[in-house]
Amino acid sequence: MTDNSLITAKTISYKINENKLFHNLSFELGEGCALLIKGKNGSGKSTLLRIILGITVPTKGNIYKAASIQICYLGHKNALKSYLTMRDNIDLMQLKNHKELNYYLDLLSLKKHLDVTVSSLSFGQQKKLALLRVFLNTSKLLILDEPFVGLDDATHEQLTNFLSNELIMGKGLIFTSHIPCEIKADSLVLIN
Amino acid sequence: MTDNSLITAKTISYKINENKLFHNLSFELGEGCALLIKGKNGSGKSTLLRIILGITVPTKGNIYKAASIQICYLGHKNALKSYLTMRDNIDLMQLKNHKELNYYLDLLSLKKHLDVTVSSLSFGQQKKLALLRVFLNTSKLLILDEPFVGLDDATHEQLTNFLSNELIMGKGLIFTSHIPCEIKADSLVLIN
Amino acid sequence: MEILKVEFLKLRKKTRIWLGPILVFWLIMIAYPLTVELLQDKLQIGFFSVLWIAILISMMLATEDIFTEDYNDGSLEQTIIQESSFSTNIGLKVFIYWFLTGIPVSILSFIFSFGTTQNFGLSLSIFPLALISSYIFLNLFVLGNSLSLNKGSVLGAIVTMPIALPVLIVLGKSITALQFDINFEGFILLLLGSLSIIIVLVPIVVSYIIRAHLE
Amino acid sequence: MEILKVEFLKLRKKTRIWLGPILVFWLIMIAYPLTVELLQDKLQIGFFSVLWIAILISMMLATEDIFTEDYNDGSLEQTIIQESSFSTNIGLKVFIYWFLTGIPVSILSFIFSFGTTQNFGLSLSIFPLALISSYIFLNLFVLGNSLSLNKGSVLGAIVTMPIALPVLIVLGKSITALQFDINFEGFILLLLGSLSIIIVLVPIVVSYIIRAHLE
Amino acid sequence: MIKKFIHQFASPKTFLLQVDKFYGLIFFTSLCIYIFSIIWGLLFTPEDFVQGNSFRIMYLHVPASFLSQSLYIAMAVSSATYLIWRVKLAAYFVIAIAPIGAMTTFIALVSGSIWGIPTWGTWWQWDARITSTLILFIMYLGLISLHNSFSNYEKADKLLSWLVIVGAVNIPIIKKSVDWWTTLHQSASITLTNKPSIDPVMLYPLIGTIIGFFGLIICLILISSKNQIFIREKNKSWVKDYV
Ligand code: HEM
Ligand SMILES: Nc1ncnc2c1ncn2[C@@H]1O[C@H](COP(=O)(O)OP(=O)(O)OP(=O)(O)O)[C@@H](O)[C@H]1O
Ligand SMILES: Nc1ncnc2c1ncn2[C@@H]1O[C@H](COP(=O)(O)OP(=O)(O)OP(=O)(O)O)[C@@H](O)[C@H]1O
Ligand SMILES: [Mg+2]
Ligand SMILES: [Mg+2]
Repeated sequence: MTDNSLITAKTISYKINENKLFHNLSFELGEGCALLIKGKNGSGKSTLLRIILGITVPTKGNIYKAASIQICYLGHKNALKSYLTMRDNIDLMQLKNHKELNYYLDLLSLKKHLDVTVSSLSFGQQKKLALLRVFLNTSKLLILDEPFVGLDDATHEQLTNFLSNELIMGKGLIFTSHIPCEIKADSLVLIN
Repeated sequence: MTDNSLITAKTISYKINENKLFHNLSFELGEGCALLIKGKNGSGKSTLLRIILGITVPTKGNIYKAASIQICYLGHKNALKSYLTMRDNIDLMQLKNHKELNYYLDLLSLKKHLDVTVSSLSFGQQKKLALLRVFLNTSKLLILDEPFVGLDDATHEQLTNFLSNELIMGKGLIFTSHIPCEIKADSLVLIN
Repeated sequence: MEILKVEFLKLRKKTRIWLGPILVFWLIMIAYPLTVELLQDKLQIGFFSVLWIAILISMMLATEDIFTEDYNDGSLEQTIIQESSFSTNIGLKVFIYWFLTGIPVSILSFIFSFGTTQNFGLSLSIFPLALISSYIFLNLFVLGNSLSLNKGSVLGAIVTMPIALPVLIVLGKSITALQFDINFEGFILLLLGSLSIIIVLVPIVVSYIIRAHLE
Repeated sequence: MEILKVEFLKLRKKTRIWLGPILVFWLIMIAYPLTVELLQDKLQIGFFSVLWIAILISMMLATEDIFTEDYNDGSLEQTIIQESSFSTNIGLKVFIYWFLTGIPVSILSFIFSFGTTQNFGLSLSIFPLALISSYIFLNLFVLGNSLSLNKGSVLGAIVTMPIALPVLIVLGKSITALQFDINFEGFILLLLGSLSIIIVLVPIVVSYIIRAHLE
Repeated sequence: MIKKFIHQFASPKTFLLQVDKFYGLIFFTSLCIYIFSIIWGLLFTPEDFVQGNSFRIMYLHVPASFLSQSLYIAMAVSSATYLIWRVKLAAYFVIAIAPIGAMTTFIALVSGSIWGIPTWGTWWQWDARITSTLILFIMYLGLISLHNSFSNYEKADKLLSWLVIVGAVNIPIIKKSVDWWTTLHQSASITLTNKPSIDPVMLYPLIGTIIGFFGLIICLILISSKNQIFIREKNKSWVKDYV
């Protein structure tokens, strides 16, 4: 465990009903580093992320996190309230008073739809709204589960640029993606 | 309208709350042809597909379908019951007795998970299960809304091959995708 | 009849949908004597009122999710794009729900009536009343739920209640008719008549409403 | 106290969560006089029984979705990964639900009691009883719901019923106590005592149950 | 043919321009009639020898009760027009009327209750007309909450219209059953149905208040419909010009 390590995993294994998902995984993530977790569908990428987050408990092994580290997480599910408007969801995510909110609403061209209920938004618009959580994050570590799903090319590029920038600023990033992207990252391949 | 046309759209327009989504679109799809609908997030691709299906009524214009044509549709939502196992869902989709079921379950490596409830499956596995509807379809026309989302590379390729093959067999295909794919298709770009 | 098979499969797996309302009905009927300090013979005074309310509530709970789930997961769209008659499907679906909740609840109504009144003839007459009224309530709540589809059961309840209250009044009336033995058949016929209209109209109206929702 | 703001915002927008149960309570209380053929003065015989059942049912409806929605859309995960105490959050959430449904329902209980019995003193005593019992019921149903979270099972109802019935019995007894003016305070204290234990334990137990669900 | 005709004359644009011509006229006449009759009624009619002065609440109660049902019928007609001929203006009317209908029904209930305290000695009675007014009030609430829960206006309009029509079918049923329930009610000692014929001295101002109230409510509906047009068609160029 080096000094600027954000997160360290030591020989973690995970089994479901005696089926091994992965075995004796170890890795370390330092500031400014990105880790891309790869693997086939069902190989356990999302499960690994949830273990890192501390939601799921590994069958064996341990996760060490830097003291009082804040994590920004976006999973397969958007954590949006589909019956509320975009504006209310932003309020719920407590991003209403964020000073860069306006900038990103413009960038993602969401501004026009602020008063549309989330369930009426297009798939990609919902994803973009969920990504506001990432764009406006104040955490040291980002954990993103397939953040590029459903985004059009322009938004894809914006997200890539943003994440690359965050890395330069010394944040940590762990993510999965089946879509190729240009973020410079180590990869960890799960084989099952 | 030519003889082997499966579907013909004549100057269709669609407005929501007085906002134009698209205006005076016309196209025709013949047997063995594919149409890729492109556009930014929220440009109205899914809406157009739903208009073609007859779920949404266009503000103006008409859709003509070949007489008694069967359509196989897969939207952003998987139409799966998350509290049932994969086996029960296959039963619900009425594919249990399909003679090629076993072949595709193997191909998509779903067989091992037949008795897992859908909510425990990985994102990609759920999508693959939903795609069984497409792989085992008996319709003349396929309408797919971003079918490649969340699939790993192997599955992506299998789906591309399958669809190309269906085209050779004379079926029609209308689909959307933000992920590049190798299916030979005309494209229709929605600008808003 | 594909729909019958499909719905039965879903309901077999999701027992809460039909077992839940039956349990709640049971809970209310048990709660009634527990919360009043009355001698056995006075117990029947409020009994039928509680019975009708219990049937109403259990049917409300039974229909709560009848379309919401299919709407949210995209299954409704799949149903709609298949050519087969959508309104017939809805009618059959309501029937299945009635079969799995209305009939057990009616049998329980008979049992509880007999337990409370010790009057076999009276209790036996409760059975058809419960059967018919539960079917009517189911249809009404289905209508309410289709309107409020993904907006939650409560909206459905507000929308339905004005239609349900008259049925409750008739039910209350028929108990008096039963007890004084005047024109009870008239009430049964009235309810049956309403039911036969409702059974035909509700699925049609609901199919239009759902189509409008999906648009 | 972030949670208070967030929950209030959600509830302000999704009025049906709290307005619905209140309306259903109201409708049950309206349905009662409509289904009985009683003179005004006999109306009170079954009245309190219906009142307690109505409170029970409305609290049940209020909690129905208390965690399911957050579980399904992924918000629960977001809550859990923030360090702040999860069980306190749950306790506060239950409190807010009680504030928005329990209190109005208690006020309505007072009004309906007064309308029916025309007895101001009696109706005034109903108010604290309704307040306490609604809070107890809320907690019980929250426990039940956390158990059956996404399981589509009746587990929640079955688990909650055995605990809810004794509360109903105590409520029934306290009405008698009130009417004969014997030891009414004793019952209030008993209920308050149970409530104070439940208020502490339920959030802790529920937080463990939910964590286990998410794993 | 009919369709074309209706569409031409029921376009929001025509409506908006016509309303402004008649609006002021309707408003001032009804306001005058109302104020005149209410002053007449309140100050210049003799005390009722049974009810004392409390009967004067009638000048609020009776017009409100009367309108609560008329407005529902108006909504039902508009709804049918919308569903059959797809006249957008009709849909605007429906949602413009709903809250006003709820308001008048509420006024009827509250003023009736207040009136009941001195006359019946109770503020509530499970009387036929009262019960059905209460049910009507619930229906209005249902309509409003249904419409509020959609952000897509076209969808909301369509569903609302369906509900209004289903409700309209239901209104006579409610009336029938409720009437029937109370007529069989052994204790129906007080009803609104068998009124002693009213003294002409009170009747004329009453008719005046009804007409005046009616006119004022129509003005409210016009304003509220205009408002709907602004909300719905705010992107149309002629609306921008108008504003
Ligand atoms: C559709 C509903 C209603 C209509 C059409 C209606 C109509 C009327 C009319 C025309 C009168 C005047 C009769 C007269 O001058 O003798 C009246 C009297 C009265 N109404 Fe209503 N009313 C309605 C609902 C209500 C409600 C909901 C309440 C109470 C909550 C109420 C309470 C009263 C009272 C206390 C009187 C005076 C009773 C009396 O003179 O004996 N009314 N109503
Ligand atoms: N209760 C269970 N019983 C059996 N297997 C289970 C159970 N719950 C989860 N699994 C399996 O665990 C794996 C979970 O994988 P996970 O969601 O982490 O995959 P993933 O790598 O994120 O895949 P994707 O790329 O599709 O998102 C799946 O293979 C799933 O079938
Ligand atoms: N009620 C509404 N009010 C306002 N706008 C709405 C409403 N319902 C839908 N829309 C808009 O209509 C568009 C719907 O687009 P659609 O879902 O067809 O997009 P899409 O091209 O499929 O996008 P994606 O690539 O993200 O899937 C969105 O821009 C959405 O904001
Ligand atoms: Mg995953
Ligand atoms: Mg789309």
